[in-house]
Amino acid sequence: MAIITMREALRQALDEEMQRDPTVILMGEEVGQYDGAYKVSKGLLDKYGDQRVLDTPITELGFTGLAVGAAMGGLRPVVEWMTIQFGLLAIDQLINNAAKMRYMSGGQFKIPMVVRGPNGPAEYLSSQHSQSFASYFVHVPGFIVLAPSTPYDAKGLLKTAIRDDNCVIFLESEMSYGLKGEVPEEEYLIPIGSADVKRQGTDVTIVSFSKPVLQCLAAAEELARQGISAEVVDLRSLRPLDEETVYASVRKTNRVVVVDEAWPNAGVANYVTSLISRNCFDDLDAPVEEVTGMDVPMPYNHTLELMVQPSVEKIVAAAKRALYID
Amino acid sequence: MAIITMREALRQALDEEMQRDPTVILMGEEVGQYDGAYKVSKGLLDKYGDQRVLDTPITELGFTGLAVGAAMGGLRPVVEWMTIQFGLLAIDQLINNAAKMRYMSGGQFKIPMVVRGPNGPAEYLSSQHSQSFASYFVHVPGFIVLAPSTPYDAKGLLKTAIRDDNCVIFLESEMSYGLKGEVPEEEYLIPIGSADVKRQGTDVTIVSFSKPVLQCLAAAEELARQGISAEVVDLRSLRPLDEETVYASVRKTNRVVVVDEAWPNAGVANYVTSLISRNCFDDLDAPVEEVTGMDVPMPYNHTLELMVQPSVEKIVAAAKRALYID
Amino acid sequence: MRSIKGYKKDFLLPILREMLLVRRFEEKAGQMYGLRKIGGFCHLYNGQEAVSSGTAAAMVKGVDVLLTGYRDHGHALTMGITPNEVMAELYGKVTGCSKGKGGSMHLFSADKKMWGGNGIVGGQIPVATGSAFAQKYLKTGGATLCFFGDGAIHQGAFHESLNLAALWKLPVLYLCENNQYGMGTSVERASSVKDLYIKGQAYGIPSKQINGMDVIEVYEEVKSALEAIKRDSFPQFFEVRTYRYRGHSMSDPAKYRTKEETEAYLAQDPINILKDRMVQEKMLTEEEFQEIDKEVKEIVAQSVEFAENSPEPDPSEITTDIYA
Amino acid sequence: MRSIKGYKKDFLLPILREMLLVRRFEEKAGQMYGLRKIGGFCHLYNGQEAVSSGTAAAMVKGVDVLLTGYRDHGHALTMGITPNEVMAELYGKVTGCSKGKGGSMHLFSADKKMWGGNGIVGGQIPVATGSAFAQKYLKTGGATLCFFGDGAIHQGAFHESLNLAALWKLPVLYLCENNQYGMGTSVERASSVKDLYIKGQAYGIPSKQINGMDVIEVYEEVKSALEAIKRDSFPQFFEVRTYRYRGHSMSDPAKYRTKEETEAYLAQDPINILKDRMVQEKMLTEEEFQEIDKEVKEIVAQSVEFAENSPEPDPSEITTDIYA
Ligand SMILES: Cc1ncc(C[n+]2csc(CCOP(=O)(O)OP(=O)(O)O)c2C)c(N)n1
Ligand SMILES: Cc1ncc(C[n+]2csc(CCOP(=O)(O)OP(=O)(O)O)c2C)c(N)n1
Ligand SMILES: [Mg+2]
Ligand SMILES: [Mg+2]
Repeated sequence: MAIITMREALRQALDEEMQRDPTVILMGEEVGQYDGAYKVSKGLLDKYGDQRVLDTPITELGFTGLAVGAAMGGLRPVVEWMTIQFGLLAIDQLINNAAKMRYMSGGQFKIPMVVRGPNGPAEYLSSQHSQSFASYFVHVPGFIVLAPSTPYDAKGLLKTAIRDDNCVIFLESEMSYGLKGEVPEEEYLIPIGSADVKRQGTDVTIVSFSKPVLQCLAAAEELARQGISAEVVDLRSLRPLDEETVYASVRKTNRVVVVDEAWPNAGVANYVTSLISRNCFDDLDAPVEEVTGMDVPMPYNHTLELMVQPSVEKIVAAAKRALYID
Repeated sequence: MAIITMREALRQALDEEMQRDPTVILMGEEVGQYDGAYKVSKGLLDKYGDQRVLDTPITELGFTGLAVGAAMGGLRPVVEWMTIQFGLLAIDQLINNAAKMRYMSGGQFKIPMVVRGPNGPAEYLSSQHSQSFASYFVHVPGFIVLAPSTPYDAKGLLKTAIRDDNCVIFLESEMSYGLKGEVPEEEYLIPIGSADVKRQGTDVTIVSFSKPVLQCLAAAEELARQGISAEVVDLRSLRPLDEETVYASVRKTNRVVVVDEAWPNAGVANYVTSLISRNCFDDLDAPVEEVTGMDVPMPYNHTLELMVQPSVEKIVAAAKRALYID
Repeated sequence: MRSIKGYKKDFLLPILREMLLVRRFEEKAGQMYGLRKIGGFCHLYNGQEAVSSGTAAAMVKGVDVLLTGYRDHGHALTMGITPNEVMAELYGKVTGCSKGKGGSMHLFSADKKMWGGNGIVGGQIPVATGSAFAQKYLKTGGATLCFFGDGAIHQGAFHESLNLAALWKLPVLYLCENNQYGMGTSVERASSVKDLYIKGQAYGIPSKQINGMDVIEVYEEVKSALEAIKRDSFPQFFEVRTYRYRGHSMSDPAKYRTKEETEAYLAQDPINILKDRMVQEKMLTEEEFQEIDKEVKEIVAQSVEFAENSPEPDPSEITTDIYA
Repeated sequence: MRSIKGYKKDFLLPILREMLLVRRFEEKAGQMYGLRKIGGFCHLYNGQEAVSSGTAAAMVKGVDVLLTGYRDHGHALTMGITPNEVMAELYGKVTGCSKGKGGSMHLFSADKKMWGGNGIVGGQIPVATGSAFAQKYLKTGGATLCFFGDGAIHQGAFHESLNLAALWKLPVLYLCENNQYGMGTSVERASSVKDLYIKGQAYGIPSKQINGMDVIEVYEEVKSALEAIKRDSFPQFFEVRTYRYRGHSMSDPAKYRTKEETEAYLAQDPINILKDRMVQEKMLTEEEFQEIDKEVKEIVAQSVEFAENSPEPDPSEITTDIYA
């Protein structure tokens, strides 16, 4: 299999789906001439022209709402938000129109669109640019929410997302665009709603999604060195969430760490903890541990900003707490 | 004590604080000449004039951001969002400016403002007007989030909120404006961050906030008739959350029902469940039960819309499940 | 007032009849609301009928798309949703045009290209712009008509959409139904400029003000605008001056305006204007008009009966229509 | 180009020196970024110096408030934050003007009335409008200056704010620094109109286009605008034509524009323009200028030293400054 970057995997998914279906279009700030702020759409303007790859003005509300209408009208828009945090300006169009138009019309419309972009902290960007808003989308019925951690998952899921007839929120990570991984030459799709056990283990389950999955895998390595066998479950799909895969792992290990780089209160970590605590009550031998971003805005100073985020050390420590070690 | 409505309690709080401090201003759609869409600001325009009670154009982002700047400049704006859901249009100004300006500036500014309005379902309004977004604000450090259930709490908390030097999100409920309750003549304040045990009990703890607290109290009555003693904890303050009061109750009853009218996934109910499951692990004799709004957009049809929401029956049933009864 | 001389009775009578239908429908809806058969927000269209009927007459049915705000009963009816389906929707019945899930603010028909009904002030403006984008992309030959109120024009959504529509040359007609008030706030108290049509100029979009009480003017202006919009693939913007006779919604006594003001508008009632001129031009007699009114009232009465007798949606409907 | 005849050397020389300081500061910041002493987004101001210096000279210090976007180094320096404090902030040190928590995009000084530095395109526009509201309410006698880019003008925040400012007659000067590009997108590709100043007319706000490469023009126009704004308590809007020499941020090679275009702007460099005219008017010699440049470079070098030698914030800083 070819080893490619996350960026390239996403680009291939876009390219292949645009090739396959002429109603797929891509729009967003700098996606065309500039090849995308993070170069995910490299070369697509040249290949598909400016009717299908559209550089937008900096008007998130306007072009996101435009995409909703275009989806109702028979297109399959892929909207790039330069980062998910800028999408706060557009969230009304998604929540009140994209997620509800089908329901309010008694099923007369479908909204086949994808909104994608980097979510969560990057580096040296202070408080407005390093936030993770996964929970905002997970909260709302009508959305599908995907958050892959590897190039393989990213490509397979993005292709599925583009073919899906609903509004899919596709969360990427600025720090992962350069991440490399194996991706097959032949076409493949990954179904929505399926978690992936990224590492098998017996002593403790570590559940996460998106970029922190890598830290979880590193933590599992470290735990292995200390004689502890950790299973790492990558949710990949946050709405719908593959509860069965999570519970199966919990039933096996009886101990859980949930890792999410967002703030701790009312985030996705709480959602997963709540599910597990309620549905695996008799299987848990220890309280679920959560490793999240700290409950603070992101500071600019790099030492501080690293301290605020989940880390391999924090995950290892949480796993050991879950095992009542130390 | 006088028996007054929630609407009047809120009005008194606004009136008294505007009287007390000339830097307090009120702005929002229809708050002036129209006396407020729900008449909460009745008479305030006449009393304080149009420099302090400002009818705004329908531009939630604009006037909310304006309030942030006014707060930085030394005023204490109270912003009314006609409903919290319209505030989705303005959420960027709150999250990226109000909640972060102090941090990003290294502590140089304070943002003493209150954003208030009805949150959660009303009646016959379909999907765009009957949503509860408490979790969006609870998620973000920098905010204080209050959600009273009685006229007494509403008045005491709103007065405290207006005097507080931070951005306070004050969640009301359209269906509760007519609710009556005792409110003393003399001035009082309720501190931020203190939950209130609205009913003492020994068998099961029911935790909630805002309008559903009334259903919890009715459910406790019904449970009492069935020989079950339920304790009802009204959180009142969601950020900061009074964990100690909650845990004390759980340590007493060992069984918990969490009630929230919002959607189930990644909402405040999950937050509370996660806290309790992690911090009272050894005290719980049964899984925490959650009673929330269903995971669907709100239908217009009234029978259906009632079925979607928490009810006394659902809370009673959940409490009995927590007690392994039936 | 535009002359009706060039028009045949065949053309004018259905328009008159339709305006009357909308009027009688709204009166009945108000009445049923009073009887608590209908609940929630209910925004009546009385007084603005010339806008929806003039527009509908100028549109290519099944091709052109229409979106509006929550004050959508008039547009729903003139776009061809039947009174039965609209009334049943207000009742929340499964026979309603949105299966009882949308209600008064969310009247939809995908077939008839009535895309709702939006409860967020200004929320439909970007969506309509996207509809026009799809029409251009898919070469449907259609255009999109996007209605919103004088209150909605200040929302960022308006500004962002007009720039996009002009930049990308989209076939969309934006129509601001300026009925002088957004809830209790008059245009002068919400807008820093008196004439709203000038806002189109900031985007290089051809813009004009038209009289929304004259159905002929609305029809002629919309018709020629739609032709130009489709020919040139470029947006236009109309400020349509009109008036709502009733309060903002059923709970609003409309104390913020004077009796004189309301009476001045009643004196230029769009239905009376057309009727009087048709009578004057001998296209219509008073008796004929009464006959039509009777007919229309009957249709409306039947719609109530239909709604009353229709079943509630099954509880299983709660979880359908969320995902495709 | 405006004549400098009426001005004394005492007045002009500090302006020239300040523009040079900003230029040298930015060059150094870029260099330190290259050495990985600074990370993240770093948006340099080279080319736009006349805008911040002309404005600052026209403001009443300590009274008038200024807000801008993330391209804020120039404004921070001309508002009186020291090069040491700005450089230390870029380094993320506790001695920085935002204690190392804000960084390049968030340079603040409450004392100096520099209200940042905002990373959300257009996000500062409503906040600035609120600052003007407070100034009027509290009768401080001040006005607010709100800067934003040509890319930001399409955001709803601009539109909503201008309507509010005009409706409520607020003392605010909106200045669009039109440097021709928002990241890689030229004005023509983002805007349906060429001249951005016309957008003010949609709100009845006096608006004009000024040359942002001529510091004297900026100074004179801002000065008289501020006088009128304070006298009449009414907003104004300027489109300030300027150019950024560097890419959008440090990672942008700026391939979207031609060498010729950049050279044409370099030929009207704001620092050279003022310098040449001062030399011409015999207010300055080449040697004097070199002396100033040396001085300024020394200050900038010292700011690097200061930043390097300053301590990191204590980890306890993570949880402070969230709540008042
Ligand atoms: C974003 C948003 N803000 C506020 C409201 C509440 N609201 C509903 S209608 C309305 C007035 C709108 O007036 P206008 O646009 O003139 O339309 P009209 O009612 O006159 O048809 C308001 C403030 C809303 N539905 N959405
Ligand atoms: C709401 C939002 N959308 C997108 C971005 C990403 N972004 C940062 S700067 C920029 C370009 C802004 O251009 P302009 O307003 O012309 O300012 P300039 O950089 O030229 O000073 C973009 C798209 C952002 N920071 N905020
Ligand atoms: Mg109106
Ligand atoms: Mg620019």
